[in-house]
Amino acid sequence: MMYVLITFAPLLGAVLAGFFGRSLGDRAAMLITSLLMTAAAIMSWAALYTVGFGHNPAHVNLLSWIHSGDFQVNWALQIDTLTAVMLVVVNTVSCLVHWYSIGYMSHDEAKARFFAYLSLFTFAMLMLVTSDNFVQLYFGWEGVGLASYLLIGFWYHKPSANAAAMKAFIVNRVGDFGFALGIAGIFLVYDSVTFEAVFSQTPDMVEHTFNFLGYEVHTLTTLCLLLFLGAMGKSAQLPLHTWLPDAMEGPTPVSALIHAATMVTAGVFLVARCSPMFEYAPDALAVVVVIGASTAFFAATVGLVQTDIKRVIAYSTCSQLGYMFFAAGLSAYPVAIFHLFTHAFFKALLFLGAGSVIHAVADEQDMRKMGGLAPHIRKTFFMMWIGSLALAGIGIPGVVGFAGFYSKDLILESSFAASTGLGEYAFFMGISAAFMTAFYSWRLLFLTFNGKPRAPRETMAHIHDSPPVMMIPLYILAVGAVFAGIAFYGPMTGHHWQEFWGDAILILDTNRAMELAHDVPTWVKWLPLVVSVAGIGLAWLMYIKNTDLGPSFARTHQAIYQFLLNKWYFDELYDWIFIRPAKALGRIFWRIGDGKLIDGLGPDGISSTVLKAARRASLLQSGYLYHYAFAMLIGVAVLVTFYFYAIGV
Amino acid sequence: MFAFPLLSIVTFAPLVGALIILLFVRGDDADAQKNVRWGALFATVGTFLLSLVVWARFEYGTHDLQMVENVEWIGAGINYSMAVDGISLPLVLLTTFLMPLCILASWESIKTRVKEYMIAFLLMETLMIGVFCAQDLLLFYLFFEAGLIPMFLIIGIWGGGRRVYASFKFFLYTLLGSVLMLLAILWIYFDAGTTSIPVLTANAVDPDKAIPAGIQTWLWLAFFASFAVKMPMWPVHTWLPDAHVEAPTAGSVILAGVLLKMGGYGFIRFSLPMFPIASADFAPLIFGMSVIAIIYTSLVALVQEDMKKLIAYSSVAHMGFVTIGLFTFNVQGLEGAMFVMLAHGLIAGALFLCVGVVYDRLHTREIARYGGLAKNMPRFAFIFMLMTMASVGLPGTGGFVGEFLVIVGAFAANTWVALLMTTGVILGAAYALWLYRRVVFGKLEKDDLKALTDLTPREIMIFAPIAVAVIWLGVYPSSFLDIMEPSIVYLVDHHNAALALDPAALPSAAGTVDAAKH
Amino acid sequence: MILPALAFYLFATITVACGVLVIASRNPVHSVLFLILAFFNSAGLFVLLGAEFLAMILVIVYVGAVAVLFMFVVMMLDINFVELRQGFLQYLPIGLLVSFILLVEILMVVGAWVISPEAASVAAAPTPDPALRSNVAALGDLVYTRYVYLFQAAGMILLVAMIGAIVLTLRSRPGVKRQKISDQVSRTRESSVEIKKVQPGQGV
Amino acid sequence: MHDFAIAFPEIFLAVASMALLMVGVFQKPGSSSGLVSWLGVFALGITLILVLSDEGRSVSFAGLFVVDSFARFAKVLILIGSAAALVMSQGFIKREGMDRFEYPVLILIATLGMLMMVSANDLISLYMGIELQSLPLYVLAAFKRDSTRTTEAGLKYFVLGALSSGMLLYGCSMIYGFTGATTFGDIANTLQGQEKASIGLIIGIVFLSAGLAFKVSAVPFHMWTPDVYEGAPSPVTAFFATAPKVAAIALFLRAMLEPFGGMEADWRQIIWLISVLSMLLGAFAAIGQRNIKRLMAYSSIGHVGYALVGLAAANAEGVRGVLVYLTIYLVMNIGTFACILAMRRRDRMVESIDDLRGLAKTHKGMALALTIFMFSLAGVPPLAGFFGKLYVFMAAINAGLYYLAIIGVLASVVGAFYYIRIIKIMYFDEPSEPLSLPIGKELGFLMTVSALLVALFFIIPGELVNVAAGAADSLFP
Amino acid sequence: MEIGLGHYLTVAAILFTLGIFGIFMTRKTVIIILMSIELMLLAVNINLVAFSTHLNVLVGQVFAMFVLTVAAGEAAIGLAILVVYFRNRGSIAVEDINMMKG
Repeated sequence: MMYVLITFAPLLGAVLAGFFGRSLGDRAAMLITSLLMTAAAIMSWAALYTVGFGHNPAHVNLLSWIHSGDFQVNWALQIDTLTAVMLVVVNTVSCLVHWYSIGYMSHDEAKARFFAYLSLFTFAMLMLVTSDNFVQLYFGWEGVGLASYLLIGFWYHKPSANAAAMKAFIVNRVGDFGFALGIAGIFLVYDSVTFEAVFSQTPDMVEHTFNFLGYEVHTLTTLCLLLFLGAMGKSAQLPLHTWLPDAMEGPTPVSALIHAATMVTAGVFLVARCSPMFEYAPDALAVVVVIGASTAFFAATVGLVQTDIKRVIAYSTCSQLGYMFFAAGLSAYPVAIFHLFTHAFFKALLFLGAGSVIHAVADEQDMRKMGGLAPHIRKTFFMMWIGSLALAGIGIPGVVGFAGFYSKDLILESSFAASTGLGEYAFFMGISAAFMTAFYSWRLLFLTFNGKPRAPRETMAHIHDSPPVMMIPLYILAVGAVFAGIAFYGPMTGHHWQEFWGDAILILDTNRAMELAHDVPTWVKWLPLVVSVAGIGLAWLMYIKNTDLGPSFARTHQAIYQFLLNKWYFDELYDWIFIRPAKALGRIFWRIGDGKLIDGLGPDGISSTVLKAARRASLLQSGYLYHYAFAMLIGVAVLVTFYFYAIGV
Repeated sequence: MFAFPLLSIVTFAPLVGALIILLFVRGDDADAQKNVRWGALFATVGTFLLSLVVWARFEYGTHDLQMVENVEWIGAGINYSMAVDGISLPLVLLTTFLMPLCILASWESIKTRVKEYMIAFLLMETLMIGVFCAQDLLLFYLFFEAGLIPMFLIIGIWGGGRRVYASFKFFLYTLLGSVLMLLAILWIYFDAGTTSIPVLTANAVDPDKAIPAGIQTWLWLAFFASFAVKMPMWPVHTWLPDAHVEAPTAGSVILAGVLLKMGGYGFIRFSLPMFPIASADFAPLIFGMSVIAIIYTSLVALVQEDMKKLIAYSSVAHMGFVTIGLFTFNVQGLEGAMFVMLAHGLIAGALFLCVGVVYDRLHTREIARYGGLAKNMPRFAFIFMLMTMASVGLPGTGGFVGEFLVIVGAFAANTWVALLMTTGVILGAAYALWLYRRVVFGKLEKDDLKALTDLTPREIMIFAPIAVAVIWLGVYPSSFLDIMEPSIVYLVDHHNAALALDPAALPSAAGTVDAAKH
Repeated sequence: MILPALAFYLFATITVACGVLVIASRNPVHSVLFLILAFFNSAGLFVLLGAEFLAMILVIVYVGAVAVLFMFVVMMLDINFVELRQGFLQYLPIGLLVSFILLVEILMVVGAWVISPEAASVAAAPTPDPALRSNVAALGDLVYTRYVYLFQAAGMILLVAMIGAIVLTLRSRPGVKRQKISDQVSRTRESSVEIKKVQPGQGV
Repeated sequence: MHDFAIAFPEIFLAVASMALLMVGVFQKPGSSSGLVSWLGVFALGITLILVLSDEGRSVSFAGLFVVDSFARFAKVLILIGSAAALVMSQGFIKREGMDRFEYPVLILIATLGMLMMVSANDLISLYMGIELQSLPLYVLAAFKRDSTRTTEAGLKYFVLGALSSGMLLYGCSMIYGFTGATTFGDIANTLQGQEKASIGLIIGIVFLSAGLAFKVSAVPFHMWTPDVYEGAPSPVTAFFATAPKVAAIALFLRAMLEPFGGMEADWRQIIWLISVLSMLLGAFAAIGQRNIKRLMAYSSIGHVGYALVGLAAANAEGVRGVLVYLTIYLVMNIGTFACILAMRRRDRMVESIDDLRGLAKTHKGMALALTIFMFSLAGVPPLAGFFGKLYVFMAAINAGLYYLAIIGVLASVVGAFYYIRIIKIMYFDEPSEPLSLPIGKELGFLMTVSALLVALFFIIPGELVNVAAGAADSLFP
Repeated sequence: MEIGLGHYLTVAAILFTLGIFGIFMTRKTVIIILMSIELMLLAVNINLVAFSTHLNVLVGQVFAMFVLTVAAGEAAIGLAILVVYFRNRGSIAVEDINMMKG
């Protein structure tokens, strides 16, 4: 019952706020949704305790859904440790974001709508994580997509917001395309789409092949790759990452909730959830590693030069998701989820902090127009530091560190420990990204809070810290960003990880990257810290010590700078490959295909031919008596002649 | 148990309403118009309630025809025969459900010749229900074709600027498609000595009576000509955008909601069970055409400037899903196809109603004229969003279940088809959101748009049932899947049994022709 | 035996020649005259075939009535013969082609004629021996008994022809005065004479 | 006297027409033809009763005359058609200066000719029947003798009719020569033993069918039809389009099936060809027409094509189909022409299709009726016209004439175009100057009855079909 | 030499085709067409009588007799129509009979 409440409280909130927001009033709508979320969050922690530590997974069947032949899907809640962890992440962040938004959105007109969307999103996310089958997962998957679309486009009068919302939805759809096919394939192979049935049969499928697109392919690899395509879309991995930075057009709490802490991690969740399948598809895992590591690197490079405060964080998210994926790809699923868990706290903190900054400087997001804010908003400044430290993974190996330190270092150590080519690639990429992460995080801090104020004077005059309703969530998140690592490092990724995770995650005995990660050489343990500190140092050098260094570097290496600034030209590339041809084709099909060819040869062509024939037929009727007689006589002559030949006289 | 002809009553109830209006309402003044509207509303609502009685009496878990009526009609094996099974009942319900909404949608937008308009609609309803209930080929054909008359008049009299072109195109195109089917029906009649659909279906698995493969091909093609146009499938779809654009709102709703479904229903009721071998042989053709339809028309929809045209093209794409599902010959595909028909009937209908809402206010369907409606029409924006998302196939709405089942079914049949058709999911999102963005989102700048008012209570009454139904279909599709399941399973088994017949044991082609002659 | 043959060739040749001239003459009057000649010669052929009665009515009915009717019409309709001479023969080639093909085909058929054995058996009205019963009498036997139905029908047809001709051409011209004897006879004093008193000095 | 008893309806009609002629002659000069007309309708009604009072098959007059259920079926249609034409003419002939008592008398005599045609059992009675029908029709076509168009129509009809008679007779002479008989039964007997038809006979059949095809106005012997339909006075056109058509097609059926029933493989091609050509021409040439009577002429050519499909099938289903078709066609045409005759504006007849513009707003009832007729003529279910086509195509399919059937249905789609164009003009266009009201009691009655028959036929089509099937069987003993 | 049926039929055939040819030679009045038709009827009659004689069946002659009768009636009506037409139009030239076409 608790689980049902956890899941449906947000839906209740969404419905109340959405449909009755007007009659309830904004304040009531906000309070109701936030309180319901708070309740859900508290219950989630209880759930984590029951399931994760009490080893008491649950399964609740709600309602039959799609029953079509063997295709049997129910609405159900499956609560195992993986779900519980996700419940905690989702509900906690969501709850905090709700409260935060009360302050953040205080000047907006459509508060009830915003809260309805937030709660709706939360509900969809919960359906995603509690699903016991692929289809309900897909429901949640698409549901969060919808909510994301609505929230990104929340300020619908802004064309850029609309474009970003559409982009998010459609790019996600590309991923869903694979996901849907994957589910279809799973049904074809397993005759079922419930996790239990599928995962229990998987060990028998190791050798199984099936025909896909005319090729005989390894079943599990194919299916896993199709599922992973979905994960790539949702988690903004290369090359489907383009929507995430644009999604920053949405209100900042949304970015914190959806585009940092929860929705984008759904892909990681999916891979972890399907670990029993991925484990038997090493090729698919390899792809996951490559994509993850590459994204971690790529996003970090782009993050280096962005000027929009939220975009920097967005790329950092993208990059961190890459970490999670390659961890999962190396069979270190618990580590990936652990990073997901810690990342949720510090990234939400960073976003909400950024939101607080933006709130302070009258909705300005360009860092070039900030600077010198630290004295005015000390609390926010402090929170941002904590977030950045956690993000950069600062901590002393073997002693103590911020949340990110535990999870991120463990990922890098796992990749080293995998001691394969892929592992090395991932390690190298991860270390580079760690350096860059530290650099751009402090670049952000320095540009925003230090140096001379670059904002207009009247703005500077009004700068003040946010109200408590916004700051308290920050504090709570900060607590998470500091302590989540220490607290859960052991249970989640320690030697007894299996006890915690139960049956939720499967790692074959052959894949020992995570086990071995604890025993890597010392230099590996220290390296991340070193590069992070180096990154911080470089940022200090460029943005505090010698502010000319950056611009001059950009000038001298214009090509690289532009390349990075334009995000490796992915958007332009897609525009050229997909969007323009699609529109051109559409126009060609419409005007030429439908208009000229089908209608021209078909109905219109035939009708004009018929009209011409009709005119000719009328001309035959000349009005002359003798023509009429000719017709008769010739007709008879033709018939007679025909019979002469037909009968052959 | 009950001898009274429930199905006939449902079928002809609207006609009785039409007759009452025709005979008892005189004049064309405001009072008379009011009476006509209320009369039509009562008739359609009554029909809907009656159809609910049919549903209540429907026995789940069997593929047998139910509520069978059989009355001597023309004689010699051609009878007036009505019944429902799991395939027809949902479509009957769809029809009766949409009709009152159509009447309501025309409440104020139709100001001229109200009486004729309502009579045409009521007549249309009778014919549509008849199509789905008829269990005799000729009776089916009668209902099927007769529908052209009222629709032709609806488009032609109450339509938009190019209504003449559109109505002629609609009429002649669909007529052309179906006349060949008539010939095939006649051939079948001589071959089997009856036009009873259950008998003919059963014949397909009888080694002595099954139609030889070579002839099945021709018959299949003849039926195909009709259903493909009606669906419509690419490349015979071009009548649809024109007809949709020019028809009055309620006409578009009926066109998209029910008329297109007749094609799919035809496939599932005739082509599949009666010509199983040909159906299996032609499945690749269908797949090819459907995949092209999905991608092609989605791309075309992407560049439309007229709202209704965009939705019309999207209908073609959705019908592509239906045809693919039908020819996968597995339970998921077929049920998916049925479900897409059902859901699309509601969703496309609702989308046309949405267009109608703004058209009634501004009298233009040009997308560029709109923008920013979310500001002053939030209820409308919500409904439109819901329907857009349902059209896109968002899980939780009716649009998802069918589409997904079709993908599942198609994957089992042919992965290429599944792959290509799933691109339609992406493109579908693109054009639907693009439409939504341009109409509802954006800045509210134009002055005439600022003056637009949100949905009236009457309009809410139209949309609310559809919205509820769309969600219902998405959340608890079992209520309809359970109706279909036995019939579909039976159909699939029947199909496999027919294919399993030893080809050599079938009577030769020549022999059957001779048999038909004598 | 040579005489009937000679007669046949004579009649046949003239008939055909007249036929050619009927269509070839530029003056319709000539055409009618050649038509009459053709009828006369075919009557000769009929005689050769033993159909004396038909020969007779061909001359009497056809020449005497129909052809003369043609003549009346041709003469009555004041046709501008000069204009008619400028005829156009643009359809001559196709006419030649069609007629030639048909002629050849019919002649081939005619050559293939054999009396079928079944034909004799079903003969409905065998011709009686001319020596016993003359052609006229034999026809009379048939027409008034066996074919009385057709005879009556022919009567109706002639009635129609009469009605038709009258209905189409009879015109009662309002300006023309006709003598109506019955009217004259039935005139009475009362209807004809009116006595009026004339007041002096006022006039009628 | 048994022979005469069999032909009693015909004899009655002949006597009645002559009696009416007397009535007309001895009426006061200048009095209206109304009395004669209504008496004529009455006479037709009596004849109808007489026709129906007989049953079974009987041959009389030495095999010249046959009465069987086929003939009775056709006669009933003919009498109904003639009566309807006579009723329809009432208003028109009074207004248009054709008010002469000969008019009903000629219609009666033509009807007599038609009755003889359908009862003909011999080449000679066939010819006499045709002529007795044709001669009054020639006169009727030119009946409005001071109109150039009308007389031109009469002239064209007559000249071509005479030519067709010539061809028909030539064909008869060949058939007679090659079989030795003129009676249908005897011809059939003669041909029974022959394994291969002689070419002479076939040429005879070709010429015969050419002559008959002229009477039914099938392509390429149709050329008179549009001009005559347009030129002849409207009620005469209505008459042309109904009863004579029925008679000619019935005669065509009998003349092909009774004597040559055993050799349908030899003559089927002729019928096939003229049927296809008629369907196509009827569909195409009508599209460009502006005059509604001319349009109906092409329409009738097309419909004859469909009816001939049934003949091409040359089986009992085919004949049944043709009879059903003819019945429905008759009703549709009576209705349609009732509408055409109601087209008056300021008391002058108008014939242009454009004059119907916006009719649905000014004359709702008439527009509805005409809509029903047009959809029915187009063959759209569930109207009666659909069933007509259904049964002939059924026969064609049964006989394996697939191409014929396919061409037929495709032509019907093209043909549908011009029928629905009329509907478009009535319903979609804005009215010009409205037509006059009222439309007249007789016309209104005919319109209503035919519209109801056409619209509601689908409820019990079985009855008619069964009767037609019985009639058809009498041609296939 | 024996004059057989073939000879008569040939004459008839020639006359018939002359009639047909005459129609194609329409440079003149309608009357010529009517006369051509009379030629065709004459050919028919020769055919009928010849067949009748050679088949030894009298029906042919009866047929020919009725043909003659009917043709007379036909001619009467035809010429009446012609006269009426001439009164209206003042011409019977074939190319003038062209009010209606299409």
